[in-house]
Amino acid sequence: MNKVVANAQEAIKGIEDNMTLMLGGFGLCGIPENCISALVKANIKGLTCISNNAGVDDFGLGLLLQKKQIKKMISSYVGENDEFERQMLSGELEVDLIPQGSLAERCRAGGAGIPAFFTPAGFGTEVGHEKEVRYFNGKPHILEHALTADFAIVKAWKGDKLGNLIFKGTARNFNPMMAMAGRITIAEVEELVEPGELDPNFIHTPGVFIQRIFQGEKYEKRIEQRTVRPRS
Amino acid sequence: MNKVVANAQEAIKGIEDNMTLMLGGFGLCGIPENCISALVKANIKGLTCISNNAGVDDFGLGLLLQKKQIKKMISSYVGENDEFERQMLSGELEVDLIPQGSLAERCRAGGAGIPAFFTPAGFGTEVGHEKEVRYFNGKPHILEHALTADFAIVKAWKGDKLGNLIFKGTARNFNPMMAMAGRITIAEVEELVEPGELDPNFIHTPGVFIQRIFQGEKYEKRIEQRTVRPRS
Amino acid sequence: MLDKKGIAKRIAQELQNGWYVNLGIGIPTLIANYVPEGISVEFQSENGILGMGPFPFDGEEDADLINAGKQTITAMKGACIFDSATSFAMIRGQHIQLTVLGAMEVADNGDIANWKIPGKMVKGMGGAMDLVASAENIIVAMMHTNKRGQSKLLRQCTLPLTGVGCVKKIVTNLAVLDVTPQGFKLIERAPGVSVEEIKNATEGRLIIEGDIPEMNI
Amino acid sequence: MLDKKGIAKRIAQELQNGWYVNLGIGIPTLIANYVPEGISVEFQSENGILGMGPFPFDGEEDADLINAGKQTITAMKGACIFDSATSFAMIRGQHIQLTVLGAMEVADNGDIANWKIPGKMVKGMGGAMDLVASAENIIVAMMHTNKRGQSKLLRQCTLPLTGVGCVKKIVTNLAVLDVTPQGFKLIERAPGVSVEEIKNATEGRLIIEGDIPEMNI
Repeated sequence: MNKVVANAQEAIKGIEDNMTLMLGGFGLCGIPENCISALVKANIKGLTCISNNAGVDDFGLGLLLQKKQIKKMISSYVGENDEFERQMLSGELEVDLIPQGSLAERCRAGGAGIPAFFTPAGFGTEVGHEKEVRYFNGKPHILEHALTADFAIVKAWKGDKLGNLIFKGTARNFNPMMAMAGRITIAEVEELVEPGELDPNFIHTPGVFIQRIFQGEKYEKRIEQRTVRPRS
Repeated sequence: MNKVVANAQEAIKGIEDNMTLMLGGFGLCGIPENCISALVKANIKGLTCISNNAGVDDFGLGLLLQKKQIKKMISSYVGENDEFERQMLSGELEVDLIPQGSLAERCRAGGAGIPAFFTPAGFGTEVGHEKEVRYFNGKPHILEHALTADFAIVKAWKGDKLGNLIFKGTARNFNPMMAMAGRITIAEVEELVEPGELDPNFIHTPGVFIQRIFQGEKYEKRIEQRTVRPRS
Repeated sequence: MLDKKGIAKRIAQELQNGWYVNLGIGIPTLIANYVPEGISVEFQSENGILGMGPFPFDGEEDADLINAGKQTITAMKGACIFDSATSFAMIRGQHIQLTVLGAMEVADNGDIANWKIPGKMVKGMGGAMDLVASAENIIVAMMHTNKRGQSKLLRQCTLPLTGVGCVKKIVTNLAVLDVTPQGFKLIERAPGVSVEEIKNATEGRLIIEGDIPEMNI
Repeated sequence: MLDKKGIAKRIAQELQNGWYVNLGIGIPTLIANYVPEGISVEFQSENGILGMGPFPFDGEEDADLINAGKQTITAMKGACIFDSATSFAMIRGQHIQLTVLGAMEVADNGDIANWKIPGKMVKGMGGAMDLVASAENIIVAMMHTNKRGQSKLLRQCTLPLTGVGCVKKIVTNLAVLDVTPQGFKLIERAPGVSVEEIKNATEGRLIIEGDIPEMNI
């Protein structure tokens, strides 16, 4: 059971125009940099991308936006990206904005075989528009449906050849849920190790959710808001 | 923010007759031995216990059954317990049997503010009786509701004074979800450590879910089915 | 006729490389001993482990490492541990390629009953209802008849159901059968068992087309 | 009149020992600097950390450790990291005792709008809709009026809503107000601000009962 592929280019084989992708990351933190570059290079078009954010103008998913490879974004927060705003306001880009918690839970649900669930988030807002409303304990909830994707692409810190993953710090974010929800899930990792090198008790994403894995290269890990305090 | 209590007796303060409890563990693996003993000693009656299993005749929840402290069990599998079977068949004990995955997910939902979700498990069976049925992608699902408890009692391997927990091996099982679903959650641990001693990146249950914690003693950790292979 | 080990051996032939497999209690557990050479699979146990290994050596049992049958086990290299919600996320989300479990009754429409005998025995369904409701590929491993000699392959289940229309294949001490819209389709006979014997032991609709080969095991 | 820091300081007085607190982007983030002595709270950031600490020293930034505002942060002793689903399980499941966030508009029935200006600005709601739909205790931190001098405390929100009837308390540069079934109830005046000024800056229903004390900050 060897899931290792050589590189990003090989990993994204089978991703075609008009497919739906999930991409892990929060802002620029924990994003699959290598696969995004490979998607840009392959010039795959008409993509529907499910990702909490849309990158910045010149990094992350912003690179795919620049080349107009994205038809539709499903996200929770898309600030910090002028090209995104331009495409959205001009109508070139379809945008479906989802509360962050509902986005996370809908991905998890997609991976966990839960087709729909009730949540209070978004009731009485645009998000709840035309969605089924039901009261539980006197409180209104809306029915949200699972999300899945043709391919999910996640970024982990370390992974073994069976696909077991561990993440570092808040680079974890959406990666574990999206790993569950891809029909095919690709993991790019900073360090690829042999089975047995990761402690079974501390795996964040079990290998069963991963179909392809490779060790990425040249991680830039750009910081969006560098905030520091003076040394006293 | 110190959640430490002295012992099991202090930890179970406030648990009263006729309350609903969740108790972690799978069979006898990962059960809160100290708190179960304290509940037996305190002779609290009329309990509704949510737990995957009901222990064996003379250990685990079996101890509470012997003393007829349990009014109702909500479980998925209750074999291996003659006293349980006797009380159930005679009608002394109410029993609600739930598919194991639905039990786990209903506890998680209770802790996660998801009041209800659809699952295929149990459709067309007694479990689906009188439950709402809905088709997704042509497949029937039933609506299951969240479970919560007045108190959840879990057992971890190590925990810090803020309630962060790590579990060992398959003693994890239902403990993390039940920890989420208690209005008050008690954690008993084999080793209680200072904040900072557990790696933040590898916490199984975040301390936010825990209200009381103590280091248990004299763990018996009885093995239900000792299976071994000969040394060749 | 096959014994329990034989049933396990025959089912092991169905394993495909790279599959994740959930084995139920009883006969299914034995399958792990007969994985064909060149085939690499991982075993999931629904209490929370992937990459379940063989029983531990005497003296090396760990109370904190058991399978869903509460037996002490070991973990293979590359194993991982998870909680019950994640475990059933794998199962419900169809990330497990094969489920093998025992049954008290199977109907010729794929219904299965294996958790309750009203008024007599109620062990509970454990994870079986989740498994049969979601697995794409379910094999039932059981004796063809019960202790009183009555067929367990029925026109309709008489016991409370575990799942509806879900069983795809059955391997018994007598035969391998596929569940089809027309009923049980006989695929193979156990060594030394005649079609007639299988017919007599099967209450549900049985389809016999052409020569039925003997198992190669 | 308070500046942004003053608003943060005043809200910090609301913190209670043992609380878990989620702070939104902007003014709320500043609250962490003014936790009163003797009060111990833990800060949650919805991208996946509990026990968020101060910004790192120059040169010690870690790209893999940020808050929901994408700022580099540190982790306190006893911190823990989790995925987004678990993070919102905490929020939706009401395990977080206080949420403080900014707003473009608040209505006197507790409605809040802070994520979209149709045709002009659409940043998205991020975690705000989940937070306001579930938090038992929501404080809005904002300026009393917008850049054009118009009240942000309205009879009805004009912008697309983030949540309905959820805001419990508002702290602005001018005042502290509770949201009651009868409208905004004036609780405290900012230093040097008169009731009249607050009246003039508040479009929604305003309840003034008895003497309104000045904040003690």
